[in-house]
Amino acid sequence: MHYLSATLSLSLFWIVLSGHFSPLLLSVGAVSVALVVWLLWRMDSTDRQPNTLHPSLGLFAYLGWLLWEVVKANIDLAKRILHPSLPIEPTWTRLDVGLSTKLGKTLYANSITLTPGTLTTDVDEGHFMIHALSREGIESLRAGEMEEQIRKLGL
Amino acid sequence: MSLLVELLSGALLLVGGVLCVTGGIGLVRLPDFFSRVHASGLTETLAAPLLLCGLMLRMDWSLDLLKVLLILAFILATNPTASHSMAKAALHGGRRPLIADDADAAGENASSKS
Amino acid sequence: MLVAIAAIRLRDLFAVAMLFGIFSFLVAALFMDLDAVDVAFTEAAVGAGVTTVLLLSTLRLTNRWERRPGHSRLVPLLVVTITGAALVYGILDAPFFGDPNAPAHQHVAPRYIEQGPQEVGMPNIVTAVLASYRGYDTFGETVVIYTAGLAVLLLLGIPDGPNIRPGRSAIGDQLVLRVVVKFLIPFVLLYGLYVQWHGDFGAGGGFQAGVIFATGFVLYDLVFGDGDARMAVPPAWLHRLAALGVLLYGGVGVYSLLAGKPFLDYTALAHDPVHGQHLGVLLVELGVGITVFSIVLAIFYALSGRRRQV
Amino acid sequence: MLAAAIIAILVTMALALVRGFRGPTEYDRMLAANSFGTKTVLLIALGGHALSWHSHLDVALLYAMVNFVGTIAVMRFFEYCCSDEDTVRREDAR
Repeated sequence: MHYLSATLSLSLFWIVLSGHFSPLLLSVGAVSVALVVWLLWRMDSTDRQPNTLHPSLGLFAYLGWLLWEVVKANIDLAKRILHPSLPIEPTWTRLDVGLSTKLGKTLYANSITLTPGTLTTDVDEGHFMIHALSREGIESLRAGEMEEQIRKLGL
Repeated sequence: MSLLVELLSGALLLVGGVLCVTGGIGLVRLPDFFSRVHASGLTETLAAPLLLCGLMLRMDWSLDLLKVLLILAFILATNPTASHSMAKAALHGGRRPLIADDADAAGENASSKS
Repeated sequence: MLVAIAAIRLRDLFAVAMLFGIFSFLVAALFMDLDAVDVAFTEAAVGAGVTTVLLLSTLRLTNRWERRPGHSRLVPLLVVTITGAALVYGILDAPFFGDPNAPAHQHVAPRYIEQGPQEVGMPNIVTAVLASYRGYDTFGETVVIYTAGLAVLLLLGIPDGPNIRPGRSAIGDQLVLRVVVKFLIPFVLLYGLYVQWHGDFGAGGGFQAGVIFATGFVLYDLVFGDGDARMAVPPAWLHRLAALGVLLYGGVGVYSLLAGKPFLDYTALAHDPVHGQHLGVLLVELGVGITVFSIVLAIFYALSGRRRQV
Repeated sequence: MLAAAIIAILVTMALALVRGFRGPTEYDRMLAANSFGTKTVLLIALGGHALSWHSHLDVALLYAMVNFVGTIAVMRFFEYCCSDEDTVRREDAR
């Protein structure tokens, strides 16, 4: 299953890159995808950490939601930077995280970092360390909407 | 229609450019490493999508449009990871963030800056 | 502008290892300014890519060496700076600096020459620039053989060699990095293959492809540790692959010889000369790609293995 | 507008360079380099379109990859090796 979705996304990647549909290039593409999947399998069997993120509708919905958050946070941060008196109050705190899977934690940590004004500096068992440029940033994370969204994805 | 697209892409490019420069200013202006990471994130998370979307609107319809999307996806996937890793590396290397109303940390930062 | 950058570069060579990254990008930006030729950009990009990664892995070595005097003698810091700089300077001129870079530089220069015919041909017919590939072929041949020679020299010249070190290295705490990198690596690898096969359509070709493909594994090595990378792609493969690439290249030539045509005349490969040319170019590029990939990765393994030993 | 955007990117690159040279820590330089790299990607994408090179997007994508790999490589290099002595020495040299 994991390799199936990998194969599909890689094939898509190939077609987007290539843009040529001659039989030669398509067959070469198939061989290439197979080679990469095989290498991926080799890597998986050495590090035993296969990825299991499948592209799904929910994921795209989440990304859309995240994008909106990012826009809002960006505007806020841009104002702070351009403001003559530089009104930032950096904080560095602990944020409890209930997500348990590696993928969920990764997605959450990256989403936090992606949102300007908040930055994940460390990922531990039950909590993250978050550096934030404003108190509002950390407050909104504490409210836990983002975590809830990720949980909805089933991670 | 084409005028509208033109205007829209112009607006996106302009806003993206402004944000990009803002991020750059932040990169120079902000006091310590950890806050600079935020500034860098600013240029990359919103400016890059805006600029690339503006570009996409100007391009003719082809698979190249999807390539722009790929670039965007790649930037959005790698940048937070890189930022996070850098922050983590900095912590690992003994840096501590500068925290508001923390005079000691501020003093330390100032001395290391000189 | 070039001079300014050269000056900056010199200063930073001594001062900040870090800024090498910026330089490759800066140089690329310069290439964009100077050259309006897309193929040249890929060259620059790949040059920047390889040089950055290899330089960094070299710098791990040099930096180690630079640090040692700093630790053992606790002389005033200024003296340490000077000796450190001198050491770095010395090391940079010594084979260690030259070795990993040699393939890159040796390659970039001839390839620029090759590009001449390529560029002439491309605007006319993008899909089949075969006639203009002729000059390219003879040049490509020399380049690959040269690379092969260099490879042998390199593999023998680095005494530590890429040997397998079982077990994982202890960088297991970067969860986010691991997951994301694992996610990205297949795409990097596939991108490398794409560049490999589309050499005759746009920017790209065997050399770049090999480098990008190797970059994927370098990334894996960096994040998952030497042990895992060597399990996934054992160094022993690389020796064979490097040889295989050259053999493939040579084989094409020998085949054309056997078919009664001059060495590396691709028209011998098929009845239709155009088709033969196409096939020949693809095969030869594949040979180049395989060789470059295995050599770049072998160098990286050699460097990282050495680093862990020090 | 495309020109304006390109100029904005160039300005940002210059600012990132300023940060890269000013330091003060190697992490700042790392960050500057990463930021600079992203700007290069954008520059190639936009500039390539403006000057209508073909396959500039491939180059941009390649740069995005190289940038990431480079950042990781640099980070690995600094994470377990040298942090403070290096800074001190560099500050001293200046």
